Amino acid sequence: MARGKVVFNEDRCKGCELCTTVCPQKILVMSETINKLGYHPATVSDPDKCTGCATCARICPDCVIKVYRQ
Amino acid sequence: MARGKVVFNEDRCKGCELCTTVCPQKILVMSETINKLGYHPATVSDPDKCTGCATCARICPDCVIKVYRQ
Amino acid sequence: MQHEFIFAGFGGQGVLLMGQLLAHTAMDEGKRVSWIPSYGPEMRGGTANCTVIVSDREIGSPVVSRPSCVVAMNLPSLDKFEETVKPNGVLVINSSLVTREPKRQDVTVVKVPATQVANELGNARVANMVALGAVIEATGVVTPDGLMKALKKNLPPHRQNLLPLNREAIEKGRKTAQE
Amino acid sequence: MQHEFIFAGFGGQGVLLMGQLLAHTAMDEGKRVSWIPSYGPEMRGGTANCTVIVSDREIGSPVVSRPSCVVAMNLPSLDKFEETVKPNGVLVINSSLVTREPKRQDVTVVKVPATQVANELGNARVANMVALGAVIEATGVVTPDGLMKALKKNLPPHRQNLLPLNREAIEKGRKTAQE
Amino acid sequence: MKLVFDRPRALADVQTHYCPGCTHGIIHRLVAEAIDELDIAERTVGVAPVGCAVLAYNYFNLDFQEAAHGRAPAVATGIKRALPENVVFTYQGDGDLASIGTAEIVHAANRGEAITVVYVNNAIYGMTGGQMAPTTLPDQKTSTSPYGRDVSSAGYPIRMAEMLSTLVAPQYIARVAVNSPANIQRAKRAIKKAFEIQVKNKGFALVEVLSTCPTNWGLSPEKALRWLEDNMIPYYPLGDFKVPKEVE
Amino acid sequence: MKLVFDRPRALADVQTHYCPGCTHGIIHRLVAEAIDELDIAERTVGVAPVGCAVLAYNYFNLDFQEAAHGRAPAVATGIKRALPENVVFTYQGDGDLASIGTAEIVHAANRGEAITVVYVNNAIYGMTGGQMAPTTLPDQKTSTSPYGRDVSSAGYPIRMAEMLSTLVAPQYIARVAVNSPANIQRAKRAIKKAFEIQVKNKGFALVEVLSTCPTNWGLSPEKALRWLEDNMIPYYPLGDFKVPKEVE
Amino acid sequence: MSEKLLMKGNEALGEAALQAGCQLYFAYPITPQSELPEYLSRRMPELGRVFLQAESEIAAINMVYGAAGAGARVMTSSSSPGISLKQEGLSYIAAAQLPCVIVNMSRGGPGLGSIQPAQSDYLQATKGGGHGDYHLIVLAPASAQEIVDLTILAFDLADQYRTPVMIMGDGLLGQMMEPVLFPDRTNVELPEKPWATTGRKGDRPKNIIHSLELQSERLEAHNQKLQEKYADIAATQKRSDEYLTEDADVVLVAFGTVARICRSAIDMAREKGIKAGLFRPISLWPFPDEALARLAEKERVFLSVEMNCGQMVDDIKLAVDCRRPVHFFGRVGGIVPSPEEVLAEIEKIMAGRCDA
Amino acid sequence: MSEKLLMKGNEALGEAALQAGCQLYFAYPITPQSELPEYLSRRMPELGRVFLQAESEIAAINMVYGAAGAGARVMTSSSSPGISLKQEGLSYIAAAQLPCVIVNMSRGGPGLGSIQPAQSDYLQATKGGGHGDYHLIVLAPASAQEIVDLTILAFDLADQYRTPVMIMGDGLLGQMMEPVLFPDRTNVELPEKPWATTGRKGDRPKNIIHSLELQSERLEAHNQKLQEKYADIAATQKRSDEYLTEDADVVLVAFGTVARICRSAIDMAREKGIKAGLFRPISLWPFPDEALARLAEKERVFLSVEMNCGQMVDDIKLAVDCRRPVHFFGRVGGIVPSPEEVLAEIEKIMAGRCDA
Ligand SMILES: Cc1ncc(C[n+]2csc(CCOP(=O)(O)OP(=O)(O)O)c2C)c(N)n1
Ligand SMILES: Cc1ncc(C[n+]2csc(CCOP(=O)(O)OP(=O)(O)O)c2C)c(N)n1
Ligand code: SF4
Ligand code: SF4
Ligand code: SF4
Ligand code: SF4
Ligand code: SF4
Ligand code: SF4
Ligand SMILES: [Mg+2]
Ligand SMILES: [Mg+2]
Repeated sequence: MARGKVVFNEDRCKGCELCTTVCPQKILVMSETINKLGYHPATVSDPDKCTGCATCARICPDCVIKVYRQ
Repeated sequence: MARGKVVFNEDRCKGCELCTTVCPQKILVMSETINKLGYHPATVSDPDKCTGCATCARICPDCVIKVYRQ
Repeated sequence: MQHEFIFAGFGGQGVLLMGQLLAHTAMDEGKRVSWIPSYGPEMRGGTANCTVIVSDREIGSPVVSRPSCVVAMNLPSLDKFEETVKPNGVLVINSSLVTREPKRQDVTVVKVPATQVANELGNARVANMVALGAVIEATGVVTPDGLMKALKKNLPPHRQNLLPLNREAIEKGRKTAQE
Repeated sequence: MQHEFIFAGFGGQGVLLMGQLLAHTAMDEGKRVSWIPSYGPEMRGGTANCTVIVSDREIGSPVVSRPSCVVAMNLPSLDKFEETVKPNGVLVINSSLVTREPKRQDVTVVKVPATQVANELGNARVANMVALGAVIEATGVVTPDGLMKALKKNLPPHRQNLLPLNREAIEKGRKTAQE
Repeated sequence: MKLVFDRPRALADVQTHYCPGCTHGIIHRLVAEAIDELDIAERTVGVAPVGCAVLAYNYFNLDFQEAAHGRAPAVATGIKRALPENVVFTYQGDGDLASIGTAEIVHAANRGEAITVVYVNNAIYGMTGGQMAPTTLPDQKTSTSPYGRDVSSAGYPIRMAEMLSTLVAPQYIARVAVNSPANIQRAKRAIKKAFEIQVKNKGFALVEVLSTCPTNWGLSPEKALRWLEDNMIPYYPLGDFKVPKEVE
Repeated sequence: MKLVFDRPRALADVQTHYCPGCTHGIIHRLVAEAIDELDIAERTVGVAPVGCAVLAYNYFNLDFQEAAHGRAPAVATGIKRALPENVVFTYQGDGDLASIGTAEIVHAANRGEAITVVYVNNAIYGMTGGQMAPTTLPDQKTSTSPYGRDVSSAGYPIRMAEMLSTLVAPQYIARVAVNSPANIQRAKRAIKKAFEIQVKNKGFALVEVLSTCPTNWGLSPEKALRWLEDNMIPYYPLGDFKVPKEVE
Repeated sequence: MSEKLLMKGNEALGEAALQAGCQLYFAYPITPQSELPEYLSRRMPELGRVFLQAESEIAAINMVYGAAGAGARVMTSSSSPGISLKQEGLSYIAAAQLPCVIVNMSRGGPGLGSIQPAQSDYLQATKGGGHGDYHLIVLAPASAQEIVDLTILAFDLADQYRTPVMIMGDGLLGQMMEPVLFPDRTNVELPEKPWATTGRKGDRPKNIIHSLELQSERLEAHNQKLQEKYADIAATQKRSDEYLTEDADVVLVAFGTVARICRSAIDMAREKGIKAGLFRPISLWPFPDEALARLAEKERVFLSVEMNCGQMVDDIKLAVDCRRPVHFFGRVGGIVPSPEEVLAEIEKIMAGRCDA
Repeated sequence: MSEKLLMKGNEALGEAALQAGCQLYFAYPITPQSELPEYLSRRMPELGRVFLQAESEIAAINMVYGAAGAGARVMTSSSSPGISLKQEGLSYIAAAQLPCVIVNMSRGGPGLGSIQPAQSDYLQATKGGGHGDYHLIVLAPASAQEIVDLTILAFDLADQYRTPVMIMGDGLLGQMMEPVLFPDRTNVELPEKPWATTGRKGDRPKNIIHSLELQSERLEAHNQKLQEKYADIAATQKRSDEYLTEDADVVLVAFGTVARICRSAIDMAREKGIKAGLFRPISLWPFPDEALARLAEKERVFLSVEMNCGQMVDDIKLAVDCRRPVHFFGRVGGIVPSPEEVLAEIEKIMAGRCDA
């Protein structure tokens, strides 16, 4: 089971990709879909690997990501 | 004979007394008379002792003093 | 005679350039012209549009509320400007991106799959030229020849290699409009 | 009834204070008053003067070009203001410092050796009070009593010890004017 | 699982107008976190002058004043002197603080005005479309330095943290960057300290934050972070320039 | 006997309006001497803002521009950029340069504007009648600090030479005083060097000159010199703060 | 206080501000208003209030903005060139609807000019020296007592309308000593300012002070709101004074210092049998046009006397609907016209009138 | 140059300045005039001239002062809030009689307002936003070609009268592209400037640029000299344009962008049989009152259309001597009125007129 969990407020994501570049687990990717703002939002490819380290959330300029940890 | 000579442009003197305080020979004094500006001008009390060092001229804020030296 | 255009689309679709090129062409053909961009709040993103007027006489208001021709390069643009076209005016639609049917019945609707055509030509960025080809065909505001000349004149030196591609895009656009 | 005074002299002679004290006195005696200093360029030195008006009714112009009384504490002041005194007005001169005779024949000239009297009293700075004594005597603009009261009221606490001296100066001034 | 990371309360739950990847958003969050942690939201007044962050009043759950370009330190002075028990901070850009507002920041600092200054240095005039700022790097191209900043005519990028540190009154002056998770954590600590100083010592504190402007730099957000690291940090060294004895 | 000391040619042979013993007069002479010695009078343009020295245009035999309060460095920039072959200097008071004109001096210095700045620090607003200046010493009484300068509210006297020395571009920054014949000679050398730098290197040079204001300090001219020595020099140390390699 | 005090105008202004509850004062030195900051630098610390000498006029007006936005009664003062520097700030303050008081003891201009009295900032003050459509309420006292009364009024109007109010004087009024009485204000309640940024306590929605409106429609709506406020002020706050206007053939129009000169000139004219009167605008904005229009109902001539090149003339012409001749006499550069000169001007006009 | 170029107004302005011999340009960024500094930052170095981004608007205007005093042709530009900051400097420049060109691409106000087009700095520009009695010549172009022509004229007038000249536009004019022709100026001789501070060479007496006059009499004399100059300018430099005014029953008065909107509205009105015409002030100061007065000789109504709250109305009333009705229609906050709205206003007025 995953040690952490990330929840995206998808419609606020501006698709800047910053979170994807810092995740130590390299589990964040850009989605194919387009959100309300017209951007491809970030999403988690492999939720099980998430450690809940919150690195992604810390770099997100738009407070898109909530992080849970055990 | 004096080694130096000071000439005062008396009417420009504002009587600030600064020259009198710096003359190494202590030969500058304030005159009793009043000049055009209404000030007691500085004057030399003992011209023979003047060394022409120009210390007085250098501190005079009003360019009152010309200095000659041998 | 006065033509009034609004070109509208996403920021990257080159709608401002499209309008400028039309203005250049008309100017060189001896017409009075004006071009104005929408210039919004000091911030980024979103949609862009510009207004072009081509006229035989001195141009009064450069701002147009009822254009004789609207070019909608995407859906939001159609939503925003469809209503403004003058009756009997022209509505050019980039049918590659605009999914819905226009509501207006009192205008000439020209559907151009501009993005698709451009992609077929190998460069999505010339969708604006495809649409522009359709525009001049549908409105007759300038001659195709004049447009080609203006295109050559206004492409910066390091872009002159793109001339054939742009020409082709315009031609394709004209063709669609003839259909 | 309106009295208009100009008090003039060197910067250090206390002419501004003299005018202020007169204004205070008149105010306390129920008159309308105004006082204005000459306020020159943003720089130092030279002469000073002030204008005081004492009136029974509202004061119009606080600036006076033809005063009813001029007090000249030195020669430049006489030179400057002698001509301005109203006919039948009063010209008070500090005769200790003013060497020439006044030219005006149509005014009451009061000569007070103010500086000399002050020196005799042991303090050159009260020359202004001597002159002021003469002024109130010659013009009757305020009562001697009122002036004494105002003097006491307006001397700052740490100067109250100078009260007797100032009083004497005023008295001496009044005497001279009576002569 | 516990919620371990969420939007701070002092940050309004609204969408910002910032460009994708613009680090103004990160800095906003750090400020809000500091305010939450010190529990001072109810007595904090923010001041944001014109600049990309002019709409900060919409983004913080705080009383706010908008200031004219460059004048935030004066506006903050007015507020702080009127309400000495309140916490007052400014959020200023580099064009704002280091160019038109030079006199105001120097003198607020020199007076030791008890305010907190968050100084966002992105080496450009963001809001107006990418003109040269006083902080633009040598040879950097902008819309008004099309041939690159020519230091012989336009002068050198100005290091405000260093300059202000020569003054007697300021209590805390530091420079941080938000180009990486680690630096963001450091930035967070510095910003919090700058607020703490106001709460405790009532002195002047300023944190210069190196920030990106992907749009006007013409770089992707990620490349912008790298450009910041490779170009800005060498010219603008990170660190504390002035630290109060008690808080050290 | 030879004439060994006379009024420099660049100084007009007129009476000044300065108060007796005010050292503005000495500084004027030093500037004029430097200009004479470098033989640059025919291409020098002076700029004096409002302040006691506003009438400097009457006192120098030079083309001159009067500047608005604080703006002399900007005015000088305009002149120098229009006439790069000319020598341009400003003559500014402490209220002028260190308060209202802070942004202008910081940025002229930062641009390395090739001008010479003579900065006359007398710790007071002389012309307007003795209000507190940014340079007024702690506890010093002035007409707007009647209880003495309270550093906790008004801040500390600002050391401009030190602050400007943190900038990259300036070539020469020094502080001198005119309180004694020896210091006057040093001041002379510094001012001359500041002009020389403009003539040779085309860089920014500033000399801060500690000066007296007997009138507003309420002291005799002689006591004022002593007050300067006893109070100002300890707070404003004399010396060179920035020296160009070549001219050193 | 009820004792009569002999005070300089500048000091009376300072004391009146204190009595009006002015809590903070920010300013930068400039002649001829220095007695005001000097007075307040002594008095405000005594009262535990804030005196702060700002680094510039621009800083001062922006400190005023901040403090006013925080809900305090606040004032700044300066003179002509310094007031020019405050124009951006004034436009912001008006736009953000912040109450405050600005004093302009104006001096001879343009440029550095001189420090002598002048009224050549009339247009700047009344037509908006800053950008955008806005107004200041501008009050022009003519005596020390009126300085006191109008200063207190200024603070009250500022709060009532959430608008900046300017007191417009000159060096003569500032330097002149006259007796003043301070009204008893112990029971005055200052208005609540629920909009002030004092910290968003509890669940009150946050307060924002701003003037940016990126959406044109909203900015237009904001402008309409401001214009309505100005209309309201114009409807209720016009102030003027008259002297012997009833039967006057020639009505002098003058404010501040010059109005007093005119009063003397009118007395002199009356002695010569010329029916002259004085109309004195006290509020320069809103200009008391209706009162002036009433005077214009009768056939008479108007003479504007100013210490400038005729800046008020157009306002007078508009007030009298161009129906009556409006003459002008002015002195500038710091020269105060004398009653004699004004009288001569009156005589000239009356002579010309007989000719006509 | 004689080829027609399609250019943005801001860029056309920059190029015209270059062709007019502008040697230095100092400014601070602000929307909506940024294309101007951006254009000049590319072009001026190419020509070996000086482009310098100043640290502030205040620094920029004072750099202009210095360079103008040194005899150079020099320009600055900004938009509303930035122009407010330049008011002290403008007063100094006018007082010291220095020739220069100032551009205001004005925007919605007051305060920070918006960046959309507006004309709400009309009073600031024409009545003097700074202190003291002075004027700027204010020129209001309505097309890119006129921007070119008036910019060149501005430099020439500035030198001819030794006075600052303002070009007043708005963001719309600045952003709009239109064809422009640049006149051939190769043979133009720039005037000598013997008064410039270029170094006191040989035995020419020193040149001084200043505005301080501590003696009131001299300051008054200086003011009189300025006033004479302004009278001279007013006598010769009023500029305006008319469109279908001959037989018009209703004359619209509008400048700049709005004048073009009005032109369209007039065409629409004519189509409906309403005789409407346009009077377009080109020089806002001096205001072309005589030409307007001539139109007022016939009985007609006037309608001022502005992007502000009616700032030009008083000038129109005064020009027509209050003899004709002067209506007003305006939009503010960055909203450009549409021809349709203006037409509706015309129709309302004409209807009202028939009723009356
Ligand atoms: C007096 C004035 N001058 C200029 C402007 C235009 N302006 C708005 S924001 C800004 C600067 C923005 O740069 P910065 O302060 O670095 O903030 P950023 O947008 O980069 O975060 C400027 C010049 C203005 N609004 N007011
Ligand atoms: C914009 C403006 N603000 C204020 C003034 C008033 N003023 C004239 S000179 C001066 C300062 C003088 O002090 P400083 O610069 O130290 O020169 P000093 O007279 O001491 O030599 C001031 C505040 C002014 N003329 N213009
Ligand atoms: S919390 Fe850590 S591991 Fe999980 S997605 Fe975010 S960065 Fe990756
Ligand atoms: S950092 Fe935030 S805004 Fe950027 S892609 Fe990731 S979730 Fe989206
Ligand atoms: S030259 Fe020297 S010795 Fe002679 S008077 Fe002057 S200071 Fe004294
Ligand atoms: S220093 Fe000069 S002004 Fe002073 S007393 Fe001596 S000669 Fe006179
Ligand atoms: S322009 Fe630059 S600073 Fe402004 S929001 Fe966009 S990226 Fe951020
Ligand atoms: S006031 Fe002070 S600085 Fe000015 S001239 Fe007098 S002594 Fe010198
Ligand atoms: Mg920035
Ligand atoms: Mg000083």
